[in-house]
Amino acid sequence: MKFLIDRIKNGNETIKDPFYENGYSYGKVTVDMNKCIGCKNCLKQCLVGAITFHEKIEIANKKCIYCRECLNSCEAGAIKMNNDYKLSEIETAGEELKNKIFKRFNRSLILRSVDTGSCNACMLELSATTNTYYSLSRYGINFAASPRHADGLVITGPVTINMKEALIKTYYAMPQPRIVIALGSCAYDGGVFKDGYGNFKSLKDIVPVDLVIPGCPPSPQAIIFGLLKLIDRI
Amino acid sequence: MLEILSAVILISAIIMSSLRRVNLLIRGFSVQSLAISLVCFTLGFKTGEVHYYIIGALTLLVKTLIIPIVASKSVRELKINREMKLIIDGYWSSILTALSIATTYVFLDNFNNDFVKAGFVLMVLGGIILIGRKKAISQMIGFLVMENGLVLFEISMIKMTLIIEILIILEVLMLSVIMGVMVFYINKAFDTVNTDYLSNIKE
Amino acid sequence: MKIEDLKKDIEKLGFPIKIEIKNKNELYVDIDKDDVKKILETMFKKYKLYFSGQFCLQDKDFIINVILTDRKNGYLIILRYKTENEIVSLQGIANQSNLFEREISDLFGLEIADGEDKRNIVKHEIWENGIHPLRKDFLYGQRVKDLCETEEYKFKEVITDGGFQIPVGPVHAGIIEPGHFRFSVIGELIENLEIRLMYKHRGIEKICENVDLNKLNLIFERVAGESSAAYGEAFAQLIEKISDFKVCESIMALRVILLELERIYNFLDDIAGICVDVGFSYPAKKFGYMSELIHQLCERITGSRFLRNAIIPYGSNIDFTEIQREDVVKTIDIVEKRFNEIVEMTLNTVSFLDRVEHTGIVEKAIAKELNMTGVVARASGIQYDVRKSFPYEVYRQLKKSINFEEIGGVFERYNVKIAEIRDAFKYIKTSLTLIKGDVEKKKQWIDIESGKEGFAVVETVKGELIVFARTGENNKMDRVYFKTPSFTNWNGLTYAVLGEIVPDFPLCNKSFNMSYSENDR
Amino acid sequence: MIINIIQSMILIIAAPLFSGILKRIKAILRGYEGAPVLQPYFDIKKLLSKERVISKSSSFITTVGPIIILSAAILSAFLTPVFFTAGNELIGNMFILIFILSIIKFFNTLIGLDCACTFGGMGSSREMFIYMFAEPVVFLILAFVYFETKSFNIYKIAKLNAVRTDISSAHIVAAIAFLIWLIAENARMPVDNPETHLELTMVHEAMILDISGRDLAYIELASAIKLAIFLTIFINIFLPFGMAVSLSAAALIKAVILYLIKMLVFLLIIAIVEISIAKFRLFRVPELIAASFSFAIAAISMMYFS
Repeated sequence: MKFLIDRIKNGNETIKDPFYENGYSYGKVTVDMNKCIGCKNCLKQCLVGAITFHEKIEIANKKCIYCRECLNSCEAGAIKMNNDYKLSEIETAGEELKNKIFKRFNRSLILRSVDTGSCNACMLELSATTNTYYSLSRYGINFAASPRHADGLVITGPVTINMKEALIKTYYAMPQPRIVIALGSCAYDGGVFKDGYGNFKSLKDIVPVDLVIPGCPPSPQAIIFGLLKLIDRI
Repeated sequence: MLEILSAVILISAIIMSSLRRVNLLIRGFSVQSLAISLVCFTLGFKTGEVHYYIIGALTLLVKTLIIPIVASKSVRELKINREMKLIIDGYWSSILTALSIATTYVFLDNFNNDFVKAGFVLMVLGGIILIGRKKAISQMIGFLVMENGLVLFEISMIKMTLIIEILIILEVLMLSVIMGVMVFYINKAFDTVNTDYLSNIKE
Repeated sequence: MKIEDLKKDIEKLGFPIKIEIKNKNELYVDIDKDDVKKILETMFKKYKLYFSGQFCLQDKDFIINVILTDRKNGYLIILRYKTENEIVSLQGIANQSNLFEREISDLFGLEIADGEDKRNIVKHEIWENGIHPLRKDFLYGQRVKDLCETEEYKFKEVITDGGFQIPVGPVHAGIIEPGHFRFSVIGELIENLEIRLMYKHRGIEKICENVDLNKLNLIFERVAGESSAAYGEAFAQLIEKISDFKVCESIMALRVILLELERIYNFLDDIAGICVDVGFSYPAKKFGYMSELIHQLCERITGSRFLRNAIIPYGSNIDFTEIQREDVVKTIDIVEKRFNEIVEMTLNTVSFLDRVEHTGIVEKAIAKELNMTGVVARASGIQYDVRKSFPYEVYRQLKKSINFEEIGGVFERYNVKIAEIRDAFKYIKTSLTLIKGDVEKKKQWIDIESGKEGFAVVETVKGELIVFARTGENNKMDRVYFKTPSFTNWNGLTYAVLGEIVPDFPLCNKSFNMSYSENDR
Repeated sequence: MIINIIQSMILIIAAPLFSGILKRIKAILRGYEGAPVLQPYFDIKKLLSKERVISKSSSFITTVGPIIILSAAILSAFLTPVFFTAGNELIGNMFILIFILSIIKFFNTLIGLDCACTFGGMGSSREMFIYMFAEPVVFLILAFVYFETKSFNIYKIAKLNAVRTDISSAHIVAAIAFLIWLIAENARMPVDNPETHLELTMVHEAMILDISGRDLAYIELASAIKLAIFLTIFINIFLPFGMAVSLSAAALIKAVILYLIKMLVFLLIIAIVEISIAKFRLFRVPELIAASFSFAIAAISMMYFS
């Protein structure tokens, strides 16, 4: 009975709005071209090659690992990072989108997580979304024990050669319509492990990707935002 | 009310007969004694006899509070959490319990009083607990369950004098105190024996 | 014994060609290939050394290094021998050496001379044959090609009457990393368990060889996400050791705070996992919530929920002022109070104790034989903690005793993890008093000449991490080797589940909670 | 007759709601905002619109099994009084009811074996292991009910017990025995953890790991109905006070309200039990059922020899 007393004493732990302004979170990296002096230090400093220079500095959010090294290296202070973690984008093209109709999963989405070679930070963040603070289940999103029960696959990490077969099998074990969610920059294009000999270049070569949630690792807030965007609840 | 209480007494006894954990056993015993003391109070309220109240109060004090507290303290001191191996394991003792309950009720078919039968059942189940365990402390609990059966037996069956009842209660209290002291003594004795010394002897 | 005396002592044995002391506590002993077994046996007998790992370097020839640790004095002794195409198998002398040998054999293409177990470990069936990616002639950026047709991996066959095999994985239910488990069971009883890992092999050691030292800490942190700070610390320690640099005490204390914060959230997750696996959901949810609070604290002080890019060589990459200090104290107090309440609740719940007590026992002798380290070893009675044996940062002042338990079951691991969390609270509070004034963010350029080598030893949440590095040209590493704690600890699980029933496997697994990522690398 | 059909329809329609409420209560007790109470309906609706994936090794059992399971569940719902009983003996023999309910179990285990995946087989064997021990308890409880009311018809039992004013101690002991059996039969804690994601520890969930789409929806719906029916039977046999025995509007409204309250109380009890204890070891489950067995024996002897 002690837990009932504990429950009454401590109350509800779930946060009402998971998309609160988190002032400490990492977020979108932007460049102020007026301030830029064109030293290209940031290009050298970037580990994953997310920064490109074609007349103008451009930063690819999906590739970025949000390490803040470019901010340090920029002498002119042109590179800024804000706290906007809402970076997820739906990848599927228009026609396919219509066929899949994510709205069907509006109130009920069962996911299956497959780790194909991440550093397991993404896994921890994914399981953190189900804790009492974020309580992902209140949106009808749950994780299933079997691919047969699942509507979507959450893939974390670059696809290693050893995991390729298992990934493909899991993908085809899901009933149609199926969704693929790439979690983290590693799942999108390899991230820091891009040049490793043991993994494939891109997840897109193996299975079609519907949603990319950038970050390294994406915070639970970002994950929830991405998932809710996918099922059209925002 | 009495029906519910006798159900609680029986249920606790049946559950206790298959428990492995000593502190759960103690808790079960405490619940059982509480139910018995409530039975005494109810009977006292119905009949208006004072000695029901006295037995009730004594049971409440000694069996619901003092003995469980002493017993759980010695359990904590001794770090006995559970019986690793029961002489009669949980599964079989449940079956044995069921059979003995059935037999008891068949034999006592003539008595038209629920508590006589319940009391007898408690005695039998106490016996099962007593013979089924190895740890001294759970054997003690088994013995106390038998005592509880006796109390139930007497309040509904024989009009014993108050003195005898008090003596019974005192006896039980003595028993538990002795057990407690003995248990602590063993514990202290073990503290002083060095295991390295033992292994030296072996070599 | 001083390291100089040890050096003289070993010289007297007569085998070695050359002995060198580097970085104060590392003894490099060059020997001949034929003497390896002999000298290893004498050294085990004479100096109470522990076999910790084995790795390969490539110059012109291949150089095999055997890492031995002296846990009492905190020395590392490295036996080195040159070879062209084969490894002298230490199977039978040094326990668990088959893992290291098989790894070297797969990645460098050397043959195991006379060992029993020669199966592939890293190279799965899908790999093209004849590819040895860690060799220098396998260029960076090249990838291992996958085959379409594959042959089967040979699992050990345990055939008895009425027995059958249950294959599980590599993709598991729930949010878990990939690995393959093969149970040989009779009814529900587990007769044998074989674990197959390396599904996540990405080739991090090769990547590390090709990244500039100034960015390398980012890769190190991503070897294992849950021990990011410990890996960052390993990198910082390595660079500072090689370039003989000592940071001030405030930064050292700050690093300890970050390392211990990481320990707290990991162990909270672990014990939450143990509760989930026995279906005891109330405490599980509460431990999960506390872990979330610590994650948020980490985010507030370092900007990353996993303390990434905070510990860097020569300094600190974060500001630590009065605001952060108060924040840490406040959050730690809240969590500590709540934590004690919930732990008390679990220890008083009989059905929970019934499940965890006397389950998944790894006996001390087996733990010793398997070279287990970290929490799982301490639960089995091995009194070894890197923070005590090889004290780094301010642990020399903090770590006075080692938490350990005797029996080595799930309950003991649960208890050791709780004790570690309580210690972590204590260390954080003490470390806070050691920080004098504010720590300012300061990043210094790393530039190290080639040919230097050194080891870093860190206690991660899983156990003893040994990192070897040798610098090369262009401010890059020539070779980085990780001896991760999970690599040797994984096999403890095999012994823990023997004689248990299949439904208890997840519980044993969770109480170990080894990292697949750092094992596979 | 019409009222019987209506009440059974209501039971079938409300069954997923009850499991939704149970989940929600558990979430609230653990201090977070869980899935909405209507979540099972959303899940079923979505599953109905999904494709089926059937593995190559499956036979016709996997195709027809889910439909049989669902129809057995619905059929048994029509044999149970919910909040009204007139005591007619046309339908509602307890044995028929129990056997129709065990058809659900039978086909579930067959489906588990049929997919030729190890987990399904393991789940089936564990389910039968528990079921084997639980079976004697049911018959003992039925025997007790017969001794108490001299009837095997649930409508009659409910009617007789609804007007009864006193309860004997045997009645309470038998109720406890039934409750333990109910928990074992519906794969709730501490016998099986319905929330687990670990295929190696599952009992009930392991059997349906290979089912997808429509079939899964049928099975989920069937198990929700099964839980609701079991609770309803429990309420009707052991706690039927306030049940409507005549067709007056006032009695019916009172009966419905009381039924809902009783249901919620039992859902709360189940939720508290599930949260406050850990799951038993698989081989300790027989001990729990043995305790239930001795409760049943005790109840019968108390009833018969008093």
